[in-house]
Amino acid sequence: MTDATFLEYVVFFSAAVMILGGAVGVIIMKNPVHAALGLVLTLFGVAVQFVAQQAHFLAAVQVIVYAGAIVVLFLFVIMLLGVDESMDLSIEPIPIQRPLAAVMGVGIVGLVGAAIIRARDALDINPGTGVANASDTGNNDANVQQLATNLYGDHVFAFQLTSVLLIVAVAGTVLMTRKWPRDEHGSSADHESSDV
Amino acid sequence: MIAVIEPTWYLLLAALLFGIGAFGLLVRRNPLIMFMCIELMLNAANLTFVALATQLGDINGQTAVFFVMVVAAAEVVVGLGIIVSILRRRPGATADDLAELKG
Amino acid sequence: MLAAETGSIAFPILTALILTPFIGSLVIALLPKSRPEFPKMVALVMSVATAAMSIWLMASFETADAGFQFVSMHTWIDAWGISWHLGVDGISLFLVVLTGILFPLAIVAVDAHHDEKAYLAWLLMLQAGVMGSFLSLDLFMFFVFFEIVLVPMYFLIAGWGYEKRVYAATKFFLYTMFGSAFMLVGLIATVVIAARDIGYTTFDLTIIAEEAEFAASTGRWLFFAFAIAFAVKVPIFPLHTWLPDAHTQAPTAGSVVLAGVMLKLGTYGLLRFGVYLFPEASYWSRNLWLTLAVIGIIYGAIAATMQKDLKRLVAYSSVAHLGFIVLGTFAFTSQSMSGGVIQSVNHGVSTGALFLFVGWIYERRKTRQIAELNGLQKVAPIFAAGFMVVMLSSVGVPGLNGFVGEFLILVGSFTTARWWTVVAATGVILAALYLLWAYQRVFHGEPDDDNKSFPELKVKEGLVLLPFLGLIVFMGVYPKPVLDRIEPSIDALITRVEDNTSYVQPEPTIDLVHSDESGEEDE
Amino acid sequence: MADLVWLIPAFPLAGFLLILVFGRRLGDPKAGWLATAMVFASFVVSVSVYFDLLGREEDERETVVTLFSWVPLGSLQVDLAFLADPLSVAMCLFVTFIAGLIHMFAIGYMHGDAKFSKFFLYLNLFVFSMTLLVLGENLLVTFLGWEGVGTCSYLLIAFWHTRESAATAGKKAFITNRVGDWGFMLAMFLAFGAVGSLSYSAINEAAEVGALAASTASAIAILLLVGAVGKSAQLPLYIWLPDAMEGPTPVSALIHAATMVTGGVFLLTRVNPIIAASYDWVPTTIAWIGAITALFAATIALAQNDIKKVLAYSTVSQIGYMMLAVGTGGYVAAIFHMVTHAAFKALLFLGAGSVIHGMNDEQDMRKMGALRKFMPITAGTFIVGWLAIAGVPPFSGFWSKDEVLLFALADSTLLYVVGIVTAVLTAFYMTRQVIMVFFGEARWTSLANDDEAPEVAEGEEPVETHHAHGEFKPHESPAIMWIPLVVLAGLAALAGILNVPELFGIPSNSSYKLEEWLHPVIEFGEADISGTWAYDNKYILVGIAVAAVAIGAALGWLVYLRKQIKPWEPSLFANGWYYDSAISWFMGNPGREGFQAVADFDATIVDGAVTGTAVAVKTTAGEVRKGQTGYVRQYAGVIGIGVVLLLGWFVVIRGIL
Repeated sequence: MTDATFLEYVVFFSAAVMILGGAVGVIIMKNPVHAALGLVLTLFGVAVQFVAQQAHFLAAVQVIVYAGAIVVLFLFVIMLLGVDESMDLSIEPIPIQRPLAAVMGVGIVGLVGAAIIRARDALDINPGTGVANASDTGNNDANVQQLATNLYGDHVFAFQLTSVLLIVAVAGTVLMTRKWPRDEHGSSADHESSDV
Repeated sequence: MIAVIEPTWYLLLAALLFGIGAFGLLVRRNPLIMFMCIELMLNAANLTFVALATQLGDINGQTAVFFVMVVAAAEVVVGLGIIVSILRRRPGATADDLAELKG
Repeated sequence: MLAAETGSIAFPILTALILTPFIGSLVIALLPKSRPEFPKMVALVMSVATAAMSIWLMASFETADAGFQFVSMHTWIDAWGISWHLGVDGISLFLVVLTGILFPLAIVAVDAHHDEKAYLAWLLMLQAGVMGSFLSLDLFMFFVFFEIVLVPMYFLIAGWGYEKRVYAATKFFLYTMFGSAFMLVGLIATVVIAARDIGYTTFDLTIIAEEAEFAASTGRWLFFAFAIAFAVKVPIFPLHTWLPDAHTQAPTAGSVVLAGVMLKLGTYGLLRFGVYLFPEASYWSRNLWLTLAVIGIIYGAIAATMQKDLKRLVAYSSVAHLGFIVLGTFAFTSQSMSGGVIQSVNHGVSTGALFLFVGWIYERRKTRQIAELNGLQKVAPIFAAGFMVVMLSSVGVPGLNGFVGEFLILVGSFTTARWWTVVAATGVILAALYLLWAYQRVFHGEPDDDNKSFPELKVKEGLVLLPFLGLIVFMGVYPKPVLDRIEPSIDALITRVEDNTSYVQPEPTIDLVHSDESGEEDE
Repeated sequence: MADLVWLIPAFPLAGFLLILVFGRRLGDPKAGWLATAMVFASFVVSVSVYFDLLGREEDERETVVTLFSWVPLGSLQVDLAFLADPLSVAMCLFVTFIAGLIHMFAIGYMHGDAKFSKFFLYLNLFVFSMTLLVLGENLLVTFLGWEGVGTCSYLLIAFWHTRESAATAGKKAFITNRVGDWGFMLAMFLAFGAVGSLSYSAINEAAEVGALAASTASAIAILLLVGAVGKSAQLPLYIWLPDAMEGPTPVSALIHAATMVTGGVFLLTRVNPIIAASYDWVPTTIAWIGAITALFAATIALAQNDIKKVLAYSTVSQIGYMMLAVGTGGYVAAIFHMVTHAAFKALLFLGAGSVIHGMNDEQDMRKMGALRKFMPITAGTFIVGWLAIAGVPPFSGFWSKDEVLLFALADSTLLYVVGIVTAVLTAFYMTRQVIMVFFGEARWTSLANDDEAPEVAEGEEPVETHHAHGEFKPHESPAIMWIPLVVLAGLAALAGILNVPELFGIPSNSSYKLEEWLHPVIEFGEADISGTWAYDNKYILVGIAVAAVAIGAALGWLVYLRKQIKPWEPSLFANGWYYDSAISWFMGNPGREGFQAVADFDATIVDGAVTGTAVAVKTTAGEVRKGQTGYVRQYAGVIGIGVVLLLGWFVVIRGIL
């Protein structure tokens, strides 16, 4: 294993700053639109980290699906519902919620971090050669090809299922968000629920 | 053979990202932002997948990330759909207002 | 104990006995709602077919054979040693026949007041479950059937019962489940522990009984795990309080079946899975059971006396009658145990008929309160006469069926459990007290305005009643065919107890009997 | 012919079944004639069986007819079998004959009743049960009949069930009998445990050869005595019998006189070897129960005003004599008195029935009087019955009562004194009854408007008393009713010849016929009194007995006809020593409260434990429920804390990874 170059450290840390900065932005921005932009920042950072690890395909998907589609979806919903006004973050209706959250956040990071650091030696093994990458093979499509082989070979059934999942999700959402005639269904639903 | 930053760094980064996401999930009341926090946590997981896939030389790690993304996409679609339905009926609702299951 | 294969019989009669009502239930459930006349037809056809098969079963039963007959054995889950293992012996035979006969009568006797389709489907499901419980020779299968029974009964009580039906149904279900939980634990423990002796895992009752050796302490724990479930089902004092509620609130057919056969699951279970599987433990704990049984007899009778609700009164009388059966079971003599089995059948017939009458009274008067009924004998003499015969059977008047069982139980118990029997015999007095008093209040006297127009017994009701009355008289006058079939199996069971304990069944101390009077006696 | 003994119960059973099916179609009076014919057919069979046995050697007068195996199970083998021997045939003869006459009487008495055929249905079932009782070859068949007659008496006493008092009386009879049956059943269990059989031959043989321990025999005898006390209405279980007067009169006659109440005496006679094998105190107990009951019931009879109640207590008293005889070893005397009593008491009851019938259902003797002019046949026959029961020679009661007293004296002077006092009382109260009903002035007119005559009799006044008021004339009963009376009067007068002693120059070849006949059955248990002072001085005893009757009758005459002595009818006697009301009070108050306490205990404690558990679960759940705030974020927080704790467990404590 060759030592990482300076450039790689630069890439890593700048991406890390993007990621964490975006994440912090998500949780502290009062305006949901700003939070969504923070999310974009994080997602791009993650994509950078993927590229740095030669996972080109995932990086592309990350940008297209996540940063592109999903965040746009978020923004659409925000705009659609008009919930883009700021919220007062200084009030917390559940009294112990914030200390609880702090304990949890610190606890998870601390404990997982401690575990990672303690396990550092165990992880510090020779990188496997199982993952093909462009620089080693000279084949720019190596990652995509390998992923494709794996996806359509070992996991083809799961892959098929994901398509079903997506269709069901889309169809379900369409049904769910459709505006039903309010009178009968609303009242009958209420009636039933009170019955039960 | 390329030069690689130690996976430990990635893992620590992912842990931090996850922690921030989890913290955000607990403190924010806007359901949309809670959703975003979940995305953050998913990304943290993805990051560890990719890092360890590279480290262990197993392409299955990346495949898993692919599936996570698909599921995340589906989840966002459904989740946002639910949020839309709820907010349409009760504009301005926060997660704390949705306490019908109170015992 | 596995009987010689009755190879000549190819038709799997026992399986058919379970499947016929089960299929009937499914068919009814799937029938379209637009044809309301079909469900009753299907239910009748299926239950009458079951009844016919059960009678055929009795007719072709080998009288002198103590072992299981008509055995049907198919491996189901090989890895756990679970099999579809059915068999019938003298202990279960008449309970099976009773189950077969009682259901069509209950179906004919009373109509559901709403949603007949679901009602009949549940009833047939119940029959399948009860049949399965009586026929299973596999612990797992038995447990499954034993629990299946609860579901239709729950829905029957909750769906077609009276004022407090939901309370009663829930109480019934939870109480019985409470007992069953112990049995499930005991059952699994039995199988696991038995597997050490046998060498492989099996739920087969006969194999476990024959090949497994339980240490005394282990066996006792396991026995009690089973016994609690059965004690709830019987019910034995003080685990009986679900019964009055369930009986009172259940629809008439439900009460008939509940009293007629479901309570017998408890007494049958005590014999088959208590005494047969754990002879040492059951003999060791006999004093406890005898005491509880005697308390049940007296206590149930006294509580029955003071009931204001006619149906509740009959329900408490069941507690007393079932006490006799438990007394007989744990007295471990040929007479008492056989008496217990025959009393199970007799109680099913007479109490079943009593519940029919109470149901008919309710249909006519919309009340079960004794205080609101009077003088019915004047306006409905045939109705009253039918009730009288059934009541006398329940009181235990000789010549009717109730006496044979009670007498055998008491005469058998007297040799091994003298003082218990002396006290239990007073239950006979109390039985007369509460039933006659109730009869007087309901049927005697001058009818008031509400009761003046009480309708006489209908033809349909009379036809339903005839088999009951026939059985009541026949079993009282000529119980020999029944006793002959029960006795070998009971004797085998007693031999098993004797083999596993220090117990020896006492014989009469003097033998002065002339040969012509007791040809079958051999000492 | 003895093999056809099963026909004796078969005829009434056939009658029962026929009336059951065709009763309504036959109607009034054909159903009655059918029933009567069946009972007389039984009597004919009994007679032929009797002659069959008579023609045999004394040792061979026993035939067992087994119909089928009834309850066969292991060592317990009980057959439905009949035993035709001198005792059972003797019983059958008088039971079927007197029952036949009572049936006949009932045709007239029940004429016009809406449930005419049902009455004969019950009557035939009763006779069937009674014949089973006496013919049973083993205890269980006897018990079948025993309970059968109990059930029938319940049905018959409560025949007019719309009357509250009748329904209660029926129930009371059944339950009191059941108390006795409890003893009977335990006796059977004990006998089976000891002998391994329930058949009389086995049990009696065991007792005779001494194989039965005295303690076991005593226990069996005492338990059978409990049964007999219940059935034969002795202290302390006699209470059902006076109330049983609520039934129609033929029922009273059937139950009291001829049949059911004698069942206990019959049973003890049947098992006389067991009594003989018991400790000495067992027969003594039996004798004293009989003697005390006889005296006790006689005192009560002194002060009754209901015509049937007097006879009811008189019956209790007379059965007491029979028990006294059984206890003193005079089994023949007991059976002898049973037979004569059956005749004269049936006569008296039917006579009373005839009076009641003629008086339009009036039963109060204070509203009668001078009836001999209006119903001469009834009066004549009733007077014969009076003479018989009082013990006036040569009427039948004289012979049998003397026989009983003879055995009593042979056993104990005290018993004899009690017996004689009872005899005086018997003569007195019977005289009182005859005078009140048939002599003196006619009070039914004078009392016509006096509705509220003080009710001292313990039972309730019959509902239909209003018929007795106003304008009416008592009338003689129809022939169908008085013919049985005349026949019974003949019997009551002459039945003494069955067992006359060798006194007054009666030739020895015609004396003690009954004893001769019964000898094979009772030879083991019968006391041998020859050589006692009593045996040697029979003339003196006869004198004392006749004097007793004379004193009693004279007193009655003085008090009630001549009115020279003020009547002495203390309320203690009129109310039956308050024994019945004490028991009723006990059952109604502490007994009922105790039962209610048990029922409440069940509802509150036993069921309360169950519902209590449910309530406890519900309460706990209600508390735990509050933890479910409904806030998603809080749930997530709790999950997060859980994750941290798990991580802490793995990383810090377990130290893995």
